Amino acid sequence: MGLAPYLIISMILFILGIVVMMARKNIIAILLGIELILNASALNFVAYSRFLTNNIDGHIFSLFIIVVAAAEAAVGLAIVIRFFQVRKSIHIDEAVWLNDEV
Amino acid sequence: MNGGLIPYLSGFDWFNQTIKSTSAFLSFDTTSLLSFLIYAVFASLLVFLVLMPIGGLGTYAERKISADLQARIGPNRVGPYGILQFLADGIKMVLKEDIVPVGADRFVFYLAPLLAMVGVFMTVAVLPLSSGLTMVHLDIGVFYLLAVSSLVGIAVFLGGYAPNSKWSLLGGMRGASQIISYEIPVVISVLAIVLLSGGMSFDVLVGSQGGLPHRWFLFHNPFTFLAFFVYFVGALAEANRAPFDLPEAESELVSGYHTEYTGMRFAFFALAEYVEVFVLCAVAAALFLGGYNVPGELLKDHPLGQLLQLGAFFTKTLILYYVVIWVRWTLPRIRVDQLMTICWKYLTPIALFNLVGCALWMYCFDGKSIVSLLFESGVGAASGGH
Amino acid sequence: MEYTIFTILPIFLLPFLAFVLGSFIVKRSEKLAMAISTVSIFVSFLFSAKIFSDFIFSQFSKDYYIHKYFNWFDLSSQGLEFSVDLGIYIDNMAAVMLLMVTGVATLIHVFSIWYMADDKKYGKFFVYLSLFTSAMIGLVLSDNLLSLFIFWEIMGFCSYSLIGFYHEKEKAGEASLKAFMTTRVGDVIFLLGIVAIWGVIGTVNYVDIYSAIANGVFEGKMVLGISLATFAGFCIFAGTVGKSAQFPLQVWLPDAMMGPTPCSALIHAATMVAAGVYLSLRMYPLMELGGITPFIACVGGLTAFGAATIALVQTDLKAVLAYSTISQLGYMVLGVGVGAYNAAFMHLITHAIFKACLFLSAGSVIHSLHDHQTHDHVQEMPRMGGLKTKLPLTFLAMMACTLAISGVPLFSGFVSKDRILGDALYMAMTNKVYWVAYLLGALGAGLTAFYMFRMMFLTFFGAPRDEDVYKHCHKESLKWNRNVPLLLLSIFTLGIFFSGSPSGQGIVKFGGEKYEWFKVLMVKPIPKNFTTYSKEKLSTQDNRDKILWPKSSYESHDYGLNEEDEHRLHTAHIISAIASVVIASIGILIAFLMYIRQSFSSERIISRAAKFYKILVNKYYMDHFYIKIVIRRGLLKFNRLLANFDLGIYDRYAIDGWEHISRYCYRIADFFDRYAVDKIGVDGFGFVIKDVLNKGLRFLLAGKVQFYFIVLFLVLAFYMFRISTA
Amino acid sequence: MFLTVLFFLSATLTIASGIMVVVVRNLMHSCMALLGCFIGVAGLYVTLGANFIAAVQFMVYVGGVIILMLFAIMLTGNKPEEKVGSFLLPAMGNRRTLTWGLITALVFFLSVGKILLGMFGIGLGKKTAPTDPSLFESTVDEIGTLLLTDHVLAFEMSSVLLLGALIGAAIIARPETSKEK
Repeated sequence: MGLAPYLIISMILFILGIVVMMARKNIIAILLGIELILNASALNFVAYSRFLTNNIDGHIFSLFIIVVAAAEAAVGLAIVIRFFQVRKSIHIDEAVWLNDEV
Repeated sequence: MNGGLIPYLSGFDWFNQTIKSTSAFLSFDTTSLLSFLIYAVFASLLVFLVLMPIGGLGTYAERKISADLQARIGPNRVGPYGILQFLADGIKMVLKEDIVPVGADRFVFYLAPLLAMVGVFMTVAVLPLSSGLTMVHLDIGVFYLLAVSSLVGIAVFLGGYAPNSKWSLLGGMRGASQIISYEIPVVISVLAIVLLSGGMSFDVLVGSQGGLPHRWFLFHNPFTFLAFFVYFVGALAEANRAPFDLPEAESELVSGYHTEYTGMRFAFFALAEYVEVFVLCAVAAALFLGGYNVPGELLKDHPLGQLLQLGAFFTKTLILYYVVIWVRWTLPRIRVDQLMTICWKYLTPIALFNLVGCALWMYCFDGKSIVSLLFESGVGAASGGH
Repeated sequence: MEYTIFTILPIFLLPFLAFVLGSFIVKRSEKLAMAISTVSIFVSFLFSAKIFSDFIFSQFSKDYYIHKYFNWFDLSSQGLEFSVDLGIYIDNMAAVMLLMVTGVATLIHVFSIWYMADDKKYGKFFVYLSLFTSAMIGLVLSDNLLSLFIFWEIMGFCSYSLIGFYHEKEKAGEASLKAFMTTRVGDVIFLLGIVAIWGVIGTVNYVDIYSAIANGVFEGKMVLGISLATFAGFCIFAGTVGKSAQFPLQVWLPDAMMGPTPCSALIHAATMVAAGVYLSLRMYPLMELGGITPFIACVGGLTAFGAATIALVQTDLKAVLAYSTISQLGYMVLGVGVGAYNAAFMHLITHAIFKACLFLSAGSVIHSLHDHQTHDHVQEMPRMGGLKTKLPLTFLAMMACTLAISGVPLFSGFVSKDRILGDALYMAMTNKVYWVAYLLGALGAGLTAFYMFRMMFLTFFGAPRDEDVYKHCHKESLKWNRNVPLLLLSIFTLGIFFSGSPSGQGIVKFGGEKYEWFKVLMVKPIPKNFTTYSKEKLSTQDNRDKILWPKSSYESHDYGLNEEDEHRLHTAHIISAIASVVIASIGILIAFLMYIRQSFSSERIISRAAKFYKILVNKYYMDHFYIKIVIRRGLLKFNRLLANFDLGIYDRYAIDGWEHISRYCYRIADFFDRYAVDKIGVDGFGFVIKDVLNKGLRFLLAGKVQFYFIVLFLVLAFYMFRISTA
Repeated sequence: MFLTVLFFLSATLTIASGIMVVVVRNLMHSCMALLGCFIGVAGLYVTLGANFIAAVQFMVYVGGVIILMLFAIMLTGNKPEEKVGSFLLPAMGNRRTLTWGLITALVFFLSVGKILLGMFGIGLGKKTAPTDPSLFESTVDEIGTLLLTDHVLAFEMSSVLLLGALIGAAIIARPETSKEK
């Protein structure tokens, strides 16, 4: 397989992630979308590493992406749970405390 | 894997004929597709022929040994010593009605037992049964195994969620948290061994040990000796075995996450559990107890040697398997807070200590085992001490 | 011989680990802390015995050494060299020193088990001892001045905490503070010396300094208008003055006797104070180059003599020993000054052994005597007397040491001290300045004999002067932890262990040259030999054992002497030996006549020379000088001056003036604030925000995440589009 | 070859379950679809010769993130009027939000597609073999070496990040008990 299919798959994943992030009103669902986007970019790095460069630095980069994604998921979900304890909901539009018309 | 398979298959006429005809029909080169299919069929056959009996015999062994420990007789009607009991059980399972509870999430309900099965059976691919009989020689062997077996955690969780029953839900939540917690000490213990042998492939891990106990990693240094016990306790917890069988604690949760499962789906869960215990014992044997190594490397290049190796491997694994069952029928179940205390306050720090200790050992003694160090100093002393 | 880091480092690490462990354990179990500390120092002693035997018995070469290092940190960049290596440097001197430190420390640990048994905090005591011993070992093992300084300071801290061990006594607290502050004066100057060397030469490693001297790096280098070698040598010698209690910083050591007696034995007599002399010996080539050796010799001689005179009139048993320590340290420094390198080092070792023994014996005596009114131990000699029969074994040990310190032939003190005096006489023949040093030293030797025997006679002979104390003193029986250390140490006061010949004079071929090991192996470091030395990374094994090290024997040119000089040296040694024996005998005879035969009483002499006596009792008014003049008149006045400046000038004009200025500024600003900012700016802006922008911006800024997403992605897409078209 | 078949399987799995994530309106099922997507991406990594990354992907995402997500779903609910099934599953959006999402995606698709077309235009897409295939036979050693030599700073930073995330997550998610007393 060449580079092109991977790039196209990764683009599709990225766009699906964007749609999830836009369309859902649930914070957890939005986090799902973010995971999709991160996966797409990590896949891109590995694909470039195989086909364009002659080293595996791309692998390292996607490794770090995975690490950051794990940290992000942990903290993000912790925030979600805390948010739920406070607001009894995880609807994203509840998170507008800067607006005084709560 | 394919590197060996296609040249081997292309020696046969029927294979080439089939390729020609299907290629003509489908209008692209079907060599890889065919060999893939053949390999898939072969692997599935192996799984069904080897692993199903292992799981089944696991249930038989469990019942027989527990009977032995409680001074009963156990199954003794079907076949000699009741050895065909598991077949009868299997037939009963297949024939039973498949009940789905009313409020259940049907999709997830169907998915969970499959995930458990898949997660466990995928691990079998890298098990080093003997030097020849390893399905895939993967360079990340043990890491792959640990990664894939984490599917079981999801299966347990989903199995708890899907039937919409509170017993199941509690069992599933407990199971998932237990499995992800205990994964940490297990992985770190394994890492210590990886550090010593310098590779994650089972070929390297087993190959850097020897047939006799003094060349096993178990006796390599004090840290690996500790690591073995950390691994074993962690593995018991990961497989939800007693005394860590909180997710399916009969006296409080009916039957935990598979309360609502019947028939074949229940059988999947049960089979997955027994095979997982087998796999974890096998990993312990391969990592710490010298794996398939035969003392003196008897008949190394002879086909019979493979049989000897299989024998060595299965002996070690089955002894560990016996210990697991023995533990189950000996120790009482622990509480949830004790479970978490054991993991986070004892096993994880000990495992980290082991890892650092192994690293220091490698640095200080150049990777020599304690036995060889003692031997060397003995020889040194005998020859004049200089 | 194969040396890896694992055969050397345990010597240091074991006591250190004992300290770390002990400081955790001591709250649970004092006994365990004690056991750990004692066992660890004993094991460390075994390790150093191995190194000692390798160096002295098997190798027997004056050039053999081990030097291992690792790079601690490296900040050098663009031509600026700034990296520090830490390492281990062991030569013959360090090997002997290691054995002495660990050996004496082991015996003192054992003795402390008896001495501290009925003390409440004995576990803590052992923890401090461990830290102290490990620091001393670290100091001996160091290969550079910087790490030496670190251990030096750790020992300073230990000595502070051990002197103040009974900190509930006010006097102990004051003494510990005094010791700490006084030595700090020397240490600061020492640090200045290290910095000077580091800054100019770029290294603080002994070997590198030696080779720098050989390569002439020091030539023409100036610091503050004087040559670097002189400056650095003087500064480093100041460190010695502080730590080894030389004039004028000797005032702390007598007060340091407030601590428990075993710690006095270990720290303030045997080892720590010797560290200063050890440093001077290590840096000897530098001091020689700087030309400050006559000065050193004079300081040493003055200290030796002055401390001896003060010791004449002390009545406290430990105080006599304390002043004798200062005096003996003076001899060592004198030895350094006259270039008697190996004699000075030998005196360091012999003194360490007999002084440790003396202090332990003193501890044994003091611990046996009780005052029934105050429940304290008795330290005053006028209340002792006639203890010979009660404490026979202690008496035996103490007598041997007294003979040694007084310079009686056959004992170690004679061998080492008279080598120093002999070399001093030899130097005096060539350079008139040294006559001062020699005469002070020789007179001091006589005084030493006198006051030591005075102490013995007052303590052990005659009739008991305080019947009550005498009656309650238990008769001594042999105990492993009380008498064995004493007797073992007293055996090593015999001169035969340090010198092949009974007299210790000259080069006597007695039983082959090997018995003269001290003279042959401890040779002055000659800088040009060090230009070819190599050091190794810490992790590598010492593989130089394949090189055959030349066996050493005594060579005149090791001393820089030719035939004629050799002959003169020999003559000087014989003259000085005869002189010292005569002087010592006179001292002993006078003591005998005064205190045993009582031919003439001491009271009469005191009343005749009352003024002189008063000066001596008040220690030449040194303490008064420091407290009244330096601190009250000098430092406190200076402090007051600074305070006045602060209050009167800085506060009044700078701060208050600033306040006035700012107050005016504030008024202007207030006006501006009230009218320009508040009315127009704030209220106007508020109006705009509140009523104009609120509605519009609320939508943007309220935290609607998905709206942000949309904007974000659209902007991202726009830029990607731009990039792809560019 | 095997990898070709694997590529088609994983690509199908990835895209199909990616679409499922968007389409399905049950959060639990959406999460399951995400699981499939992760497994598919792991398969794609294998076809790229990145065995180690694939295993890490499996370990971290399947063994960690998905379970965390499931826990979070179970520990939270939503307003009763939006409940799905017997559990309180929260809002999955409406037609208006979906439209906005699709518009953004379309814009994004156009610009990325333009870049991709440009790339393929200069022949980059046609590269089918790695320049040095031996590099990708076993990547474990190289990744280990690179992590501890060239990228050691990033490695240490990521360990600090993980520690911070661990402690932060534990503290954030802990219910406030002291205030209620």
